[in-house]
Amino acid sequence: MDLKYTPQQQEFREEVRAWMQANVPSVPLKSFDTEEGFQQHREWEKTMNEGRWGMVTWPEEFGGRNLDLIQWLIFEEEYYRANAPTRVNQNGIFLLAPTLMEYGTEEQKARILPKMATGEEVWAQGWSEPNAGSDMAAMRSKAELEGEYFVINGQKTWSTRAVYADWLFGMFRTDPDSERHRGLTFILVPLDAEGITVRPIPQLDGLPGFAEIFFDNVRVHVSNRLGGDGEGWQVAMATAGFERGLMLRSPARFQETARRLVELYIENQESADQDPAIREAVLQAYMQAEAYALTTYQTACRLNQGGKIGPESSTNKIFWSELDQDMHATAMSILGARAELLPHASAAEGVGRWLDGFLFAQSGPIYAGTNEIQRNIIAERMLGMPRA
Amino acid sequence: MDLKYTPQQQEFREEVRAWMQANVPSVPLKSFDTEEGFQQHREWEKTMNEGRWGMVTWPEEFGGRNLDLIQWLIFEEEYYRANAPTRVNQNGIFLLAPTLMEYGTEEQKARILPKMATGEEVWAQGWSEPNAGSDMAAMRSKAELEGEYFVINGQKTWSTRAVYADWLFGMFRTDPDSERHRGLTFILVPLDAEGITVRPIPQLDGLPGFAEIFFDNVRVHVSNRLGGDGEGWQVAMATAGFERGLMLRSPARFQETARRLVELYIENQESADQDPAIREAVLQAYMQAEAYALTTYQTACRLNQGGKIGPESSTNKIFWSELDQDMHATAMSILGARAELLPHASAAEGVGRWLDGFLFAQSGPIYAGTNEIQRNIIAERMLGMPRA
Amino acid sequence: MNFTFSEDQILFRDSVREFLNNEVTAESLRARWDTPSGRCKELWAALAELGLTGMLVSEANGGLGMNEIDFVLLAEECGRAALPEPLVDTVLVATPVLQQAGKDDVLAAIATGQSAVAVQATEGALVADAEFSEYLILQENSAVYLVSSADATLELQESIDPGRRLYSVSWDASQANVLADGDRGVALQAKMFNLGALGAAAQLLGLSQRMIELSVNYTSERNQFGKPIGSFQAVKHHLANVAVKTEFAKAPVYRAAYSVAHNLSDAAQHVSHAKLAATEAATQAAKSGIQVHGAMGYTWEVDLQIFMKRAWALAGAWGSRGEHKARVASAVFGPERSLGAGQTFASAS
Amino acid sequence: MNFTFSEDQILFRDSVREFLNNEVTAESLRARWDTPSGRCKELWAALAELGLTGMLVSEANGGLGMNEIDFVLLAEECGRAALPEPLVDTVLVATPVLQQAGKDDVLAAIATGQSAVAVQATEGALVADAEFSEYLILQENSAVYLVSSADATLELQESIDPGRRLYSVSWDASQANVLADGDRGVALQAKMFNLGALGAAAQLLGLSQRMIELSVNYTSERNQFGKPIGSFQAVKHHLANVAVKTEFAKAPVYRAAYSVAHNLSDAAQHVSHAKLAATEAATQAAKSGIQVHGAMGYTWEVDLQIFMKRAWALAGAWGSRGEHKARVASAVFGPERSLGAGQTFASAS
Repeated sequence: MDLKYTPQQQEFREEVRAWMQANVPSVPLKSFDTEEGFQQHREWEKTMNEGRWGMVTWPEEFGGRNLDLIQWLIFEEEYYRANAPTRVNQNGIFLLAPTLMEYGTEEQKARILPKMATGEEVWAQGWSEPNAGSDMAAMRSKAELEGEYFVINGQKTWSTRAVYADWLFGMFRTDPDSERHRGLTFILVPLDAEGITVRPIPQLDGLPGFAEIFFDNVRVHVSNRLGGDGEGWQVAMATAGFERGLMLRSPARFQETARRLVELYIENQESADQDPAIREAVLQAYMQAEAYALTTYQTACRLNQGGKIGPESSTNKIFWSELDQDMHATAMSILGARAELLPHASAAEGVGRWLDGFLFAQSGPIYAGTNEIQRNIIAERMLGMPRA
Repeated sequence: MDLKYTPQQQEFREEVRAWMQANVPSVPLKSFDTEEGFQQHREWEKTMNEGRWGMVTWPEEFGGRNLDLIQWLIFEEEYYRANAPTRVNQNGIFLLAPTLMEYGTEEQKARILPKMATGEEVWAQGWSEPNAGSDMAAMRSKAELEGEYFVINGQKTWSTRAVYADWLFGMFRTDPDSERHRGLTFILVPLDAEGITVRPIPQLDGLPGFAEIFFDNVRVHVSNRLGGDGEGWQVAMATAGFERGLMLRSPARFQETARRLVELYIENQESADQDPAIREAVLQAYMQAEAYALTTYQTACRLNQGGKIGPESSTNKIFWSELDQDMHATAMSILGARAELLPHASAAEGVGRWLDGFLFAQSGPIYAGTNEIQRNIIAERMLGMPRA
Repeated sequence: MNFTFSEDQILFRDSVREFLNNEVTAESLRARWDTPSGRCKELWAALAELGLTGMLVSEANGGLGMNEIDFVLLAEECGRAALPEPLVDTVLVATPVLQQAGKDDVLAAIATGQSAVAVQATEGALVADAEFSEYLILQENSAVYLVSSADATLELQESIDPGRRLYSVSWDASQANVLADGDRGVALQAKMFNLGALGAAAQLLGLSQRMIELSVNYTSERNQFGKPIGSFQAVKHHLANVAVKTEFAKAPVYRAAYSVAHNLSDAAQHVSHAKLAATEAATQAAKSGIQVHGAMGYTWEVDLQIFMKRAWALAGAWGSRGEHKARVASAVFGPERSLGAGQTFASAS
Repeated sequence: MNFTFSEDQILFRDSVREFLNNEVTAESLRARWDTPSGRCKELWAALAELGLTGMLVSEANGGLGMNEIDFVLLAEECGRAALPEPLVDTVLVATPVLQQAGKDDVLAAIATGQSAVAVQATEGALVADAEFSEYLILQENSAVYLVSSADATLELQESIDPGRRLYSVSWDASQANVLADGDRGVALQAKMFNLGALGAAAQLLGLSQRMIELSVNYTSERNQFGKPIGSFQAVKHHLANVAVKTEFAKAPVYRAAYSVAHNLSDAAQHVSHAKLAATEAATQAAKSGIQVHGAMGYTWEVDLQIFMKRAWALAGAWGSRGEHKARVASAVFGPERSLGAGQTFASAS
């Protein structure tokens, strides 16, 4: 055990920091759930790619830096310290790309990855269907092979970013007689294809953060199949593992929230200390964000040495999502009567973006597999308890 | 709504207070899970009965005072304020007696109630069996009618107080072909009957607070059947309702614990305030004990006006048992390194009986129907959610 | 000792619930979110017609001459309906203040439904519904003022709850009508604060119950893994826990109404307990509600959001959790504390 | 940056786990509860034989010359086994203190298994295993002393955990051997406290895992309503929650071992975080463990009690939650705070 960064790692940190200082927009971008904000974020992806900072863990041949996980963590730390924009293409970069590298053909990689890297193509996710949410294996949208084309009919929902995105990846039932997790195929679909209707779903803040997508005889060339016919579940599970696990939720994000929470508490300490639960919650937030970072470093080191990520990705999901919810609820408590104000209200001085964060945090325990599902996974796969 | 006590209620309170001051033993009794303590507590029941304070809600003909529920609450408040002994015969007085008054014959009432009142006969409960705990309807102990006698075979467990008690009430399967909650009969069994073996079960503190009871061709006269043949479940459910509900868990008990917790906190405030969770927990304890008292008064007033107690008895059970657990855990936190000391250790100054209470509080969420079962009841019967 | 509501009080509550069920539907609330005022004068007139606006106005001034206990169940219904109009502030806070100051004309106007009155919780605080209301009750230093809303400059401050209309208020105290000042002003401010917090608590209690109902309905209908998600134990226990918190917030809220109505010495502590318990129940109902609704709970489409947002807003209105805990703490830890069994109703008797 | 244990460290841990599994069974623990000393000299000798007692003793003094990081996994195993013998205090606390003071003879006696050393957490505190141990490390004012247990008067103080043997100690500092005093004494006291709290944290981590295992086993075997109770979602989620807390207590404990071994400037904060997280995991494991065991969990018969009681005892030993929170708070809220992304390993680099 050696918890010192190497000189190379230190240098790398300096390099990231310098680039971020020079390039992170000084005025925060608009929400990427607005059309204008989406374009701003697409631009930011382009800028990142120009510095070769967009997909640092990707192999160099695809425009990445082939960084190991520790370097990735350092990169993320500097990214969040610099208050850089949220990644609009995270579905692509963090979920589809690793899957593609594992299951994709050379042609697919060459065709898809570079445009993903530049932000030219932003990706949406197509997992859920109206009657297949937590129970993903219940999905019924189908893709029938006609010659060289899949003909897709059905409906997806809760597709994050889909209102403005260019492509969607998802699973479709290619064997019409199949049930549950058999007979599904992983297919990439251009969102401008004929027969696609995207209906925005406004979220709690009123912005269309996700969408329903209707497929009416949408024709997609077979070259957009990822993995084999009927192997969609296996391919998707790899993706779900990435999502729940290490890749998407950088500890840096939560450490920065914890830091801001400490500062908010100290700024408002006199009123905040009237409620002893607040001081307790701030202390816990700090320690938990730290525990999440430590645990992630531990996992990253283990993975660097060839280990595999297992059901502990479910413990991660529960931990960060509840931590995020708790931290924002605590901020709301500290803000008291000011907590309800929208950030642009003139009386909202000192309120910052906590309300936005509070709303967003409510989605954490729900998406990417509800925390109830994660607890089942922990109990059954990690602890070995009997299935229902 | 009128939240003033009437002059009569005030006078009654004075009367109870005076009697308690004159009669509550100045030296605490030994635990009634020891033989000596059990006898001391039996004596106390006798003393209570001499003052006609033992069963204040019973009709006067059985030695009670026919008090209404508000008077009962006042009585309990004074009882706990006086730090009077825990009732060793609570199974009898609070559970069996109301059932008996509803379902018993005149002969049974005359035979059983007076001896229960004097503490001459202390009652144990015989619900659970080794494979029928939360799932009470799975019980298999049987009673076959032979002439005028039931012949009982089988086993009961978790029978509180049974090591030193005189009688047991419980359910037995009188229809050998029956399943689940049909074919059960409520029978009263003298614990000195031939064929009964009582095996003490030591609890967390090492004392035999409950017992397993083995029945080997135990003959019990049919006059000990309470309610009709095969009606045991219905009779027992009435009892379980009393147990979970209002009758057994007086708010006074929790209010006194909350008061002692406040005093413990104030005595140790300097060290306790190092942990903001403690001040928060003490405040919550006070408010929750108060909420429990208020809610109980509200229910009592409603019942006095002819209302019925419904599934809210399950909310009571959860609320008081978790409150009790939380209060004692908070006391342990305040005591820090002293918390683990047994009360008789010479270094245990200022520690009081918190450790005993902490251990006892662990049983609250388990007995009388686990809190998981209570939550199912609330969800299904109070909220109307679908059954599994 | 009688800790129950009368049959008349229950019947009135039931009829108001039915009225609000019919008149304040989720669709009507959403429609109002998009209007400039966000309020409905016709609905206000209908509430007056029912006698609601004048409930606490004396009969001499055209009201029903009832008290805070009579109104608390109705405040709960206003919460359950997420009623946008300022009925609770006008009836429960402004009316007793104006009654004490002898403002018969304004009281009469409240009773007829001609005027609503908005109230400032503490000096400098934002005022809900200042624009809809003809009068404002405002504070400066130790004084309480009655101000015509036409004489004040209002700036809308947007809330996460589109059903709330909050305003910062600029006004000139030297031109305003003093209702009380000095010691009497301070006492009146304290009373207003207690009444306002009680109103918020009662609404939070109603909100909590509404969110439980919506969650029960949704989870009973939504199927996953071949059965309603409401049949899963984890979902049941989420909602059972909220039900427990809600059940044990009721009696504290009703007791606080009694203590305020009777000016008991510990009314402040009782109100704070009520506000804390109801806030805890409602914020938990929101958190568990969104969780059991799954992704649907995160959308604008589902009605749950209407009630969650109101609950989040009221959690901080009329005193933060810290302010209320400090009030309880000073009673519970103070040198004059009188705790334990038998003390619950001591100040009433 | 390498936040993993080496293969050797893992193998050593596994072999110690197997040894303790075989030698420190629940039956042997119960048997020892009933003996006057509660301890087993033969077991101590066997632990010495394995090199455990001398793990942190320098090779020159007959030990293995390892450090706190090497030992932390073994302290975890001591917790998992609820080992009664004072291995953690002797190895993790006493050895570094004696090493610093150059007490070669005592160190050699530790390595051979001839002597155990009991340690006082703070001045006046009760001392665990004072009677079993040949030496005591005690405190008075700013000084740290080495005392032969024969020269002290011991009074047994019974704990809820029959596997603990706590003593109040009367002794004469003027007759005792000073290990350090003045500023060096204060520094040594601080180091001892950190080492002791680290040892308690590691044991709590092991206890938590053991309680989870016992609870999983019990609920997988116990049937109700026609199926194992472990298949009910409420039971699963109880234990899943404990598993989450336990998973996220591990890295803080290991990091604390590193910080102590390297005398990092924020070692105190790291140790306190570790103790708090491990205490939270273990007390939750006890609470949920007893709950899912149902009435069985409340009995003397079931092994769960052995580990619950140790957890409850260690929760308050080597610093209460309040003391540890105060240490974290002074770092997190203090004027020199340096928080946020990228700061986690700043003091190490």
